[in-house]
Amino acid sequence: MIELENVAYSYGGGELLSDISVKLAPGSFHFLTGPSGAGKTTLLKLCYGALLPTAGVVRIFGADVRAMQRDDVAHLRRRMGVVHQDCQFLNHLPVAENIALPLTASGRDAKAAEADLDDLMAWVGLTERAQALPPELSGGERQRAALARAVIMSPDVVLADEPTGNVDWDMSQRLLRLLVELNKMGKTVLIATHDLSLIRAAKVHVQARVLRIANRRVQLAGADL
Amino acid sequence: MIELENVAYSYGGGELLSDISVKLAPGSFHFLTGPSGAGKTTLLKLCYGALLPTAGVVRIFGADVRAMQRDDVAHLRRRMGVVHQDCQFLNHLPVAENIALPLTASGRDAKAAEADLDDLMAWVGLTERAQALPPELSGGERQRAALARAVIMSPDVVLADEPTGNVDWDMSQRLLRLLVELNKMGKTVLIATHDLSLIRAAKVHVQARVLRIANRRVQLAGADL
Amino acid sequence: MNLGLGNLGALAAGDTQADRVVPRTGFTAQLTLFAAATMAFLAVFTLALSLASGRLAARWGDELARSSTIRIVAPQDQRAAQTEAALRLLETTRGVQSARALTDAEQQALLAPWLGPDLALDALPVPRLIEVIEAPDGFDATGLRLRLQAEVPGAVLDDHTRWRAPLVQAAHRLRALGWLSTLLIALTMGAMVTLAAHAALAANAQVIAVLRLVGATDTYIARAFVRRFTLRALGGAAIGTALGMAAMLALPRASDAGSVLTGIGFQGWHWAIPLLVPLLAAIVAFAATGAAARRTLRELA
Amino acid sequence: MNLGLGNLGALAAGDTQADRVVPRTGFTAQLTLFAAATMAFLAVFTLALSLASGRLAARWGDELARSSTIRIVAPQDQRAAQTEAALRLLETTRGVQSARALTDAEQQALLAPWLGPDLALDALPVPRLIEVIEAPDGFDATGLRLRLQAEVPGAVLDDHTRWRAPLVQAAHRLRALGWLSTLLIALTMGAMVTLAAHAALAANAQVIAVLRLVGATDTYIARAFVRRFTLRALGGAAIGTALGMAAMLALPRASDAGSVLTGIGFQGWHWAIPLLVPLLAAIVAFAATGAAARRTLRELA
Ligand SMILES: Nc1ncnc2c1ncn2[C@@H]1O[C@H](COP(=O)(O)OP(=O)(O)OP(=O)(O)O)[C@@H](O)[C@H]1O
Ligand SMILES: Nc1ncnc2c1ncn2[C@@H]1O[C@H](COP(=O)(O)OP(=O)(O)OP(=O)(O)O)[C@@H](O)[C@H]1O
Ligand SMILES: [Mg+2]
Ligand SMILES: [Mg+2]
Repeated sequence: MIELENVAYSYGGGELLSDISVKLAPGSFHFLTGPSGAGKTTLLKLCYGALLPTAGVVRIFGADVRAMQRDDVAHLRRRMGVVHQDCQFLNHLPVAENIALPLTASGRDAKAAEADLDDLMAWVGLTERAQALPPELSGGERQRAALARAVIMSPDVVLADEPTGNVDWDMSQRLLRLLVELNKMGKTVLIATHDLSLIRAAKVHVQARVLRIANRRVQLAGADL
Repeated sequence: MIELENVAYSYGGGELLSDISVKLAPGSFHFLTGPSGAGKTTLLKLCYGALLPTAGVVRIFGADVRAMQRDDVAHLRRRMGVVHQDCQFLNHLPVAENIALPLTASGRDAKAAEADLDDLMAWVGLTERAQALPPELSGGERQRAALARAVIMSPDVVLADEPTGNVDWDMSQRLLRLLVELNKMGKTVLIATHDLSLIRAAKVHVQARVLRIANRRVQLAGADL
Repeated sequence: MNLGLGNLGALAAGDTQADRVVPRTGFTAQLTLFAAATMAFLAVFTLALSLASGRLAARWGDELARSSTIRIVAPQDQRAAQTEAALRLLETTRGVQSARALTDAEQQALLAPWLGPDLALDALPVPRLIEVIEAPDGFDATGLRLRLQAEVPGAVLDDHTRWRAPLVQAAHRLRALGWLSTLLIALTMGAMVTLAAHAALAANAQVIAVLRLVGATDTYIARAFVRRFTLRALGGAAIGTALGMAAMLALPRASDAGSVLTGIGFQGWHWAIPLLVPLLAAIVAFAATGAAARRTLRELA
Repeated sequence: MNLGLGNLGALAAGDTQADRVVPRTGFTAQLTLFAAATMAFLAVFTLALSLASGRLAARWGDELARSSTIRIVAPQDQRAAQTEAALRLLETTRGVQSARALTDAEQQALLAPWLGPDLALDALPVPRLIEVIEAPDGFDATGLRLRLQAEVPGAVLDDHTRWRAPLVQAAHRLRALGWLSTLLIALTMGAMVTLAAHAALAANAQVIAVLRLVGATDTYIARAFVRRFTLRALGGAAIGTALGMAAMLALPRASDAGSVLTGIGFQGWHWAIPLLVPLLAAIVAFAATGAAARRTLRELA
């Protein structure tokens, strides 16, 4: 699905990430962890083509990101669900339309998927807030909406950056279950989080691998969690 | 310091908060918890005069918020440090200037406080990022900057909304210590969070009271934590 | 909020700190500059048009509109007597300021284009011409004509007013149109600056929220925006005025014949008038942005 | 990105979904509408000015500039002979299309304003007038004058061209100025719409980021903005054109005397020309916003 080969990245100063090789196989479930500022968000952005590596090769669905046109990237994004750390919405459209946005943007009929949309909104507990505008949501509600938007197209890959940073424990378990379900349907999942208890809880449901960024490298974290 | 008397609040639909009476005494340390969407952020906004209660009375430093002019609110804010859940900065100014903003906005000489600023930046681990613009920060770095900005004026009251949602455990302990130090200097502190382990950890250092929002009311949470 | 006109001076003095807290807002800034420059450029032209047509109206009005001619067409022997009679009659006519018979030399000069300069007028039955200067209120041409008909059979009143009045009126109308346009341009500039300021303020809702959060007063926030926009309008209008005046100088100079059309331009101290344009633009921008800021800050409260 | 002019039609057809994803951006929208309306209003006036001065130049050019007069001032007995001689000379002059002596009746009509209608021209030493019509290239006035001096001593060439040419030239210059202004106004509108579009796009960086995140192509995003701005410019220009034409109709009608100044207006099918203004505005806005969108999207990549 997504392959990083000897990838390095720098925002202009020193290298933030060096010589990183990661392969997200189809149907795999990964956590990405590491201290604040280590580069979790940066690595995720490399994985969905929002940043181009300063060295090495990133392949998404087999295609080298550096060879892509902007419209190619747009088409790839339709097969990926991304949850940003700072959730971004169209503030002038109600939550329900924001969640359905991937459908409209790719020219599909949002009406046809209405049943799915309703189910999903119910699962993340936003049914009552469906017609609210994003600025009228609470922090946790926004995060749930972002996750719902990421999975509405049932994409091949879900990349989620701190999807549970602002929700309480019960809700974080619900959101995790949603991602586990998708994984069981064969989708690839990568979750960046600093919350080790979330990772521990997930291990009960799913065979997850934990990647840890430290000192500009990615290591496979062991049983020390 | 801050008193809520039989306060109710509604955003237009049904009542979100009803008949709430809370008193934040000078030098007290409070946590505010409750499920996502319960009204933690709303209650905080009532405490610093960003929202006016639909019923009841809110008094800040003894003054009824409903009788205040907008410039009175501005002057009160200078005695309060607030951390928003979605940290807001001036994106065109470097982090250091953003943290010093309460000084400049109240007409004080930011130069005089430079030593304090440097200490504070070091404590929250932002010394190296001092000249970066806010959009160039990681999620956790932004949260730390927001907390630093809230305490730079060493305000009488600190109100922090999920100040540790995006940072790892070690960093959250550092941030907590900062607030505990302020409390020991006699400042009033209120932290809204869904993270119960943070509350448990705090109890080691400080006599904290835990308020819990459930069913539109605020209860004092007991030993069940 | 204390944003009276008296603060315009304090504004110019500046506050670098307050300046920094408002982002440059690139394109809105350029739009304001550009709109101010365009409007100032136009204002310079309409001002010039107004002043020029004012001059034209004054000239025509003074020199031409108030003079008429009476032609005494009579046999050679009766000409002198009839001329005398007409002049006496004119002396008692209300609205006639003065009247005099043209000399032979003057008449010769008038007729030269048609008859050549070598005519001996004495020998010809050429009519005698009387120049009549009206009093400011003018006289009753019909009444005069009737009286002349009765008392001086050979007199024909040739009333220039009939010819000139519409021209003078047109020049007056043109001047009024010019002033109206100048006013419209000022209003347009005000509207554009207001809209641009509103757009900038709306786009900076987050900046305003942050500043409020850290305890900045509305006066502080408003002043930062107002200062930015006033200076921009001043700068843009100065550029536009300079360009407008340069274009005015570059226009082909008024030849005598074409002065009606190409005489648009400033003369003498009138060149100082367009220099007021940037100042007025700054005042308009100051007032407009102040209102916009107050409104936006109230709405975002 | 596929945003050629051919898409202008597809654009009008619309896509309600794509429309919704771009926020209304209140003040920038109003600014665009307002700028387009103002510019269209001005365009209508300068168009009218250009057309009117074109008409004026044509009229003066055709009727007056190409005619001259020759005056034969000679003793009564030589007049006929000299007139004959002058006419023969003119027949062989390059650049003279035709020449003829005026009849007594015509001369009487010309002189009537000065001498009264009762003159017996035969009895007077009044010069004979010859009307000369120039060929399009005109003739060499100095050369003709020299030849006349040599062969027809009593002939005086009165060259109207000297009088009329500057007027015609001025009218031509005015027309050129009018067209230049129309062009400048179009450019100004383009610049304003571009800046407004840039401002809107910059203010909507987050909207663009969100749309990209969910897999919208740049064409889709650009089209939403371009459509919005093109329709706004079209609407604004239509309003401005309507107001401009209404104002034109409300202007005092051209009296004959003042037609130089107040004859600004449309005549006949020329009324259709200002209707092109909104269309042109839409095309300008379409091109300007397209360029702005492409640039912003590239920068935000
Ligand atoms: N656009 C940028 N320009 C310059 N530096 C950047 C930019 N974005 C991020 N950085 C820096 O790169 C480092 C890694 O950022 P990143 O967002 O990847 O961290 P993270 O692991 O996601 O941290 P967190 O857990 O706090 O979200 C940080 O120090 C950050 O300041
Ligand atoms: N401006 C608003 N208009 C309408 N409803 C709002 C507005 N702001 C918040 N709400 C609603 O009020 C409820 C409480 O919001 P609040 O932000 O106080 O919750 P919270 O306890 O902070 O939740 P979280 O832990 O998710 O941040 C939510 O359901 C939210 O959707
Ligand atoms: Mg991050
Ligand atoms: Mg909240």
